[in-house]
Amino acid sequence: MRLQIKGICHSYDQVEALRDIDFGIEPGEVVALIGPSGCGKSTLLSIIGGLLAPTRGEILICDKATPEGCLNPLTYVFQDFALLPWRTVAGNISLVLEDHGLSKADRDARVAEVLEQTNLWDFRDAYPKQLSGGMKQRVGIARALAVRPAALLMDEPLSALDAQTRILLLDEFAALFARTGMTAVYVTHNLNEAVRLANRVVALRRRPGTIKEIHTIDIPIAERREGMPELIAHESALWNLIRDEAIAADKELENVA
Amino acid sequence: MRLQIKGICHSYDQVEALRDIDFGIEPGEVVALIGPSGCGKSTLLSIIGGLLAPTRGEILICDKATPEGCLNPLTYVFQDFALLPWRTVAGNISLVLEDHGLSKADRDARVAEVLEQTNLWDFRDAYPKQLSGGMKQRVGIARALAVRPAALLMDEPLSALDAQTRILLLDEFAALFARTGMTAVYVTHNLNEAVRLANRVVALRRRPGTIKEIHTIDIPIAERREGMPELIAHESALWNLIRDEAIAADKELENVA
Amino acid sequence: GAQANEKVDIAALAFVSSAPLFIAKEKGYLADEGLDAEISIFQAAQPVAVAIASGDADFGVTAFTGGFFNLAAKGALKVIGAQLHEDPGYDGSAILASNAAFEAGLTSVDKLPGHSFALSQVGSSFHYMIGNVAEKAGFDPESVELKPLQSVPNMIGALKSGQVDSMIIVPHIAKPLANAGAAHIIGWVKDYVPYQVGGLFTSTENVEENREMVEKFVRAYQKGVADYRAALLATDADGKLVESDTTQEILEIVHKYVYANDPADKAYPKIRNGAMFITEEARLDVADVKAQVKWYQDRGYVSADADPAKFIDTSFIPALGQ
Amino acid sequence: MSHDISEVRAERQSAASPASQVRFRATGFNPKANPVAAWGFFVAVIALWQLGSSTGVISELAMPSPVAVAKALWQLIVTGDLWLHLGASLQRLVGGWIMGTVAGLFVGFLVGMFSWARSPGVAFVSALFPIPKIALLPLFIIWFGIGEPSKFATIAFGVFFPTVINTFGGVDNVQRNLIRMGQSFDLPMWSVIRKIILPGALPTILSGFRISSSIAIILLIAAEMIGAQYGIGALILAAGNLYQTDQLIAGVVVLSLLGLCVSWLLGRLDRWLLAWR
Amino acid sequence: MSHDISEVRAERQSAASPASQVRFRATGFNPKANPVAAWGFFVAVIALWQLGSSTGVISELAMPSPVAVAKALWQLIVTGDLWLHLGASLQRLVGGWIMGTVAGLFVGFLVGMFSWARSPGVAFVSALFPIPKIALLPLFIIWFGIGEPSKFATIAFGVFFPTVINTFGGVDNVQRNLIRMGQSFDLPMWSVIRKIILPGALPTILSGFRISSSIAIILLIAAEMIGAQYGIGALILAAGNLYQTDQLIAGVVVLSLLGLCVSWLLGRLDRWLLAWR
Ligand SMILES: Nc1ncnc2c1ncn2[C@@H]1O[C@H](COP(=O)(O)OP(=O)(O)OP(=O)(O)O)[C@@H](O)[C@H]1O
Ligand SMILES: Nc1ncnc2c1ncn2[C@@H]1O[C@H](COP(=O)(O)OP(=O)(O)OP(=O)(O)O)[C@@H](O)[C@H]1O
Ligand SMILES: [Mg+2]
Ligand SMILES: [Mg+2]
Repeated sequence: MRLQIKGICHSYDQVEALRDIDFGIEPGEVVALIGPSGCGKSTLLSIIGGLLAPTRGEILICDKATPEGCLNPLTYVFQDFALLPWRTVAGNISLVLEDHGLSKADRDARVAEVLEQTNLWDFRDAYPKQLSGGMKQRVGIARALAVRPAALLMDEPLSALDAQTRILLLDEFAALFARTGMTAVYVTHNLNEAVRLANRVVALRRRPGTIKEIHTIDIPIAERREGMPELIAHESALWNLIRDEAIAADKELENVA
Repeated sequence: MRLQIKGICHSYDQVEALRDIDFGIEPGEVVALIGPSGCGKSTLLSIIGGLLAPTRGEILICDKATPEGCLNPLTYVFQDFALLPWRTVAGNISLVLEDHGLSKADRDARVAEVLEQTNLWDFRDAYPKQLSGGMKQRVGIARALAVRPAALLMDEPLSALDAQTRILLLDEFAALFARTGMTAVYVTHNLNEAVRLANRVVALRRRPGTIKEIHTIDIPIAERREGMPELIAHESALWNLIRDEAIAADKELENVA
Repeated sequence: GAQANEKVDIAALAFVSSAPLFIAKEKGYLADEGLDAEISIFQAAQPVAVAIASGDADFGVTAFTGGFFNLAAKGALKVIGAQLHEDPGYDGSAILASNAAFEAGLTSVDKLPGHSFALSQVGSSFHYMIGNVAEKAGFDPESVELKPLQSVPNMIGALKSGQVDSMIIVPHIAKPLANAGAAHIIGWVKDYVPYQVGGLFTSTENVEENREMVEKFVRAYQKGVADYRAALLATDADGKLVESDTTQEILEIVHKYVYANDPADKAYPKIRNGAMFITEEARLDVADVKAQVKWYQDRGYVSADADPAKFIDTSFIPALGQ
Repeated sequence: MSHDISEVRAERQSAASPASQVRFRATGFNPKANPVAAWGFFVAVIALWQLGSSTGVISELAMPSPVAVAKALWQLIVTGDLWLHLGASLQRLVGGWIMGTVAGLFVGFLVGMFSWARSPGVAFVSALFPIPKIALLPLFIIWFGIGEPSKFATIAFGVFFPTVINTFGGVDNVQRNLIRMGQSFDLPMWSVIRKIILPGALPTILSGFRISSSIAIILLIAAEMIGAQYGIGALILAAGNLYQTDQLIAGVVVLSLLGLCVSWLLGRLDRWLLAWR
Repeated sequence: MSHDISEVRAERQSAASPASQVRFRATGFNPKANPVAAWGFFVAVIALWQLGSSTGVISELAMPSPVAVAKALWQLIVTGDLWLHLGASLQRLVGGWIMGTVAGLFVGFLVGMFSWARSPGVAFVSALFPIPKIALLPLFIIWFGIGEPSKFATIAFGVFFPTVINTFGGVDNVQRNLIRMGQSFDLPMWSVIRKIILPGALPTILSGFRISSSIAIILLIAAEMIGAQYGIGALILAAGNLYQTDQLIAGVVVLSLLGLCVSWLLGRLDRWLLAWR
């Protein structure tokens, strides 16, 4: 699936959040969205996913090829996991398969498949409250994979986790993207994550959010390693790109009451 | 102030959280506590700060020298900032000065001093809800500094912040420790923070928490830089130290209901 | 009087049944006795008794109810005289049937079994009256379905709209209802006498510690009763009510307290209709009061240890028939 | 298995428009407040009601017409009776509410802060809260007489229990980390109470005031059942007894408006005391 | 300035013990539940009350002794009257509660989910909620007669409004991100309602049941004011009227126990339906 973001503008009541965002996402590409707090990353991702209607502009699906059995081409992975606390792990996954006319057996097979992929089989009957943060996010990933998406839209999927779990899951994400060649848009604050996972990094400017630069990282994802000097160089480059705006964003009163 | 942690054991109702923790903290030293989730880092810090009574063992203050005007030798900095939402920035700071017999003028002078130090003077009349996360934590630091502590006890002070703000504040902490020669115990999940700030890193083992290793980093804090190869080496060493237990902790059901 | 202008508080309802009190006050009988009387008008009967039991007032008159006897049994009250009494010679409370029930055959008192009956509360005087009527008319009181409706207006509303079949009510309500065709009178309580409707009472403390004051009060009250009887109960040779020379004067006095919001031409007939019989000298029908207490006790509405002899004091006014 | 999946997919693709724009799917489930609709609804209900009354669909006995109610209300205003009733009721409301609230706050803070008061207090409140106050009226008459004290007591009792519950709920809700913060700086206990617990519990306590003031208004009727000559509750009771339904509804409208006023006042208080939120 | 600070410091140091151990300072502010204390408190109160009655400090007029209340209760049990009263009341409670709850849930969900229902619904509820149900009894008699319907109606009206409030509060409380999650996977609207909103609102709705069931019990008295021969409310009213304070308190105790039973039942329901929490 090839996505084209065309002239997206978005304003909340008084705040102009995004202005004239234009770029394309190639099939199999991982695009990271970075930028200071409040620059409109989440807004843009919601628009791409059809969860927010943009004030102007459109998201076009140019190449409609989707994987076989795809139930939901653009699939969101939420930062706060968004698991139903009253359903088990398996129940949370099968939820998104239930209204698509699949037979019970088909659903169960898909659930089993993604549980195996994410190493969650032993926890299929656990409730969300019984899981650690990292496991909850793995359930979120499993649920997303169960619909065989054409593209994953991930809004800071690791930021609710502690540092150690984050490192562990980051490795799993890198492996997943390398293995499946999944198309993905990945919003993050963490430049380290961006340089580990993305083929291209879109850096946004603050309010109204506009594209400051699109930074390409041409090392195959599978070959990237923690602490690789090239990656550290990319990370510093990105940091320099957004540093001043990040400092300004931090200084800013969030609510001038 | 020199602290001696002597044979600390602690059990919650059924969980044995800490067993036989012994180590000393030298004046002017920054000690980082790391370890997998649930290994008892917060428990140990609360015991050091006198906020939790240990089941066994004691915390001794061996060298009682405290800075001039010290109102609270062991001062806590909370992960979630613990600011009173109904007081302004200045009010939050003066809160901890109010019951020590200081005159209004003295209090105001101290508040002004720490507001200057933390670059918060312009926000002295703002309420916490009007501040960004990084600024809130700076207020927490300012409040702690206002009592002229002998040692700062910090429980993951940066983990509630986003990645970019964290990098910014980490720099400020490093500068603060380098400048004041403050004694500090710093709990973190983030090995990067540990190697940037600590003179020694105490790595704990999981349940019951015991000391796995005490790792010394002999580069002066003022000279450390993001991405320094030596620091990256220290970070990998620490990661190898706790990796397996971190994976196990993440896998574990937190509540076997 | 020995002590001039002793203060007494009187609790009364704005009903014709309290008329002797109003007369005693307005005609100066109380003042003549050296009593400086203040009348407080209450909205309901129950609090009158409570006010005397708790010492908030000195004298009161209300109807006898189960609640009254229970309160009296606790020792704080003494009944010292009579209020209304049902007498065969005078119209008292009437037994009404709703139009619907009347048309369906409830035309006389002995047909009440199987019908519903409105009353204000369990243990109220209405409850006693239907029980008494049932006994004397020879049917089982249990065969009448009781509907407690809290207030007289609710009872009237329910009867008018046919939601209940029957009730017993004072004459000044019963007669207009029947005249307006809203209900049918199928009998009179006076046909099932004796029935001592209510009494004059004071606190035990007054009886024991201020006998003299009670005596003065009783004398004034009796004068009021005498005026009431002369003005409102005068009959001709056939036993028909007639006006006497004091009737207008007494109506004027009573109108100050009862139906005070109505013009005189509307209020006077209502007062006359409501003027039930009071015994001479306000003598209490002690035998009937004892019978009432027993009736309530038999049904568990009044505690078994309530002893009428202990709360009736006939030393001020002799009992009826003595 | 893959057969029916591809069928599903084929359907979905054919359903998509050829322009192939990403479809907006986060519709609904976000009801918006709309004051105009609220007012419109009231106007519509009253208009319908009047229409029903005028055409005789709603009999005068069953429900007086809005015009009749308005007339009754107007009559109360011009004769000045309304102020008499309202004055008497307000005095009882304010007096009873203050008594109940002061006692409730005191007990609530004890229960919220001290182990010795906790379980007995909670048990006591949960046993006595559900007792209908009307049931106790006969006893109230004996305990407090038939004058104003029994009216104050009825309202105060009604207000006391929810205030206790809210106050200790509020104390419980004070973030423990704030209390720990105070203690970590060695603040004396009295300072922790005054500077942290009290302001921290304030939002819950204030929202409890909304409940307790509604209860006080509801109990006005019960309070004025006994020996009240004036008062909105007495007015409603008398009107009900006389089946003057227009006056009755007029009285009810006054209570409703009173409730709105109180809630508006509490809103101001909220905004003033909780400006920091 | 530095002068008095060092004074303060000197004081603090001299105050510290020479052993110089870190002092535990996080004391108090963590009241613990203690069922024994609760029971003990009840026993103590009842014992004191009995003592007061026996010694005459509490006059029999003011308050019957616990023994008298127990006797009255026992009497009600052995004569079988209690079951008659309880049966009649339970029927009214259950019937009225179910009617009010069903209607309240329906309206509550509409108000919680749809903009067109939002403001009118909220305004309607907040205008009518504070109306005391006793005030409307005279009208209820006309609307519903003096039989069972008016009793059901009284309770149902009392239950309806808080149920609406809780239900839409519950719907509002469903985490928006869960709804968005459902929509992001293209779940049909009906599935979102059934699988996300309904279970998500359930905890609030169940806790609302606690309030509405208490209100239903409180309103039992009002409901049984009109034309009830049997029923706990009627029993209490009659006892009040007869100044049989022992029976009155016995009836109140029955209501209290009824409240406890209902709250226990709701606790079971909670644990069963909300096991996932
Ligand atoms: N629902 C809303 N109503 C009004 N303004 C909003 C809303 N959501 C976001 N905004 C504003 O729009 C701007 C962009 O918000 P957005 O959440 O997209 O930023 P972001 O880049 O995701 O920030 P962060 O890094 O903090 O997640 C911000 O200034 C924010 O305050
Ligand atoms: N109040 C408590 N009651 C019972 N058990 C507790 C309590 N607090 C902590 N524990 C348990 O004690 C152990 C140590 O907890 P602690 O919070 O000190 O760990 P930690 O190292 O700070 O973990 P984290 O990295 O997640 O913050 C854990 O197993 C935890 O479940
Ligand atoms: Mg965002
Ligand atoms: Mg911790």
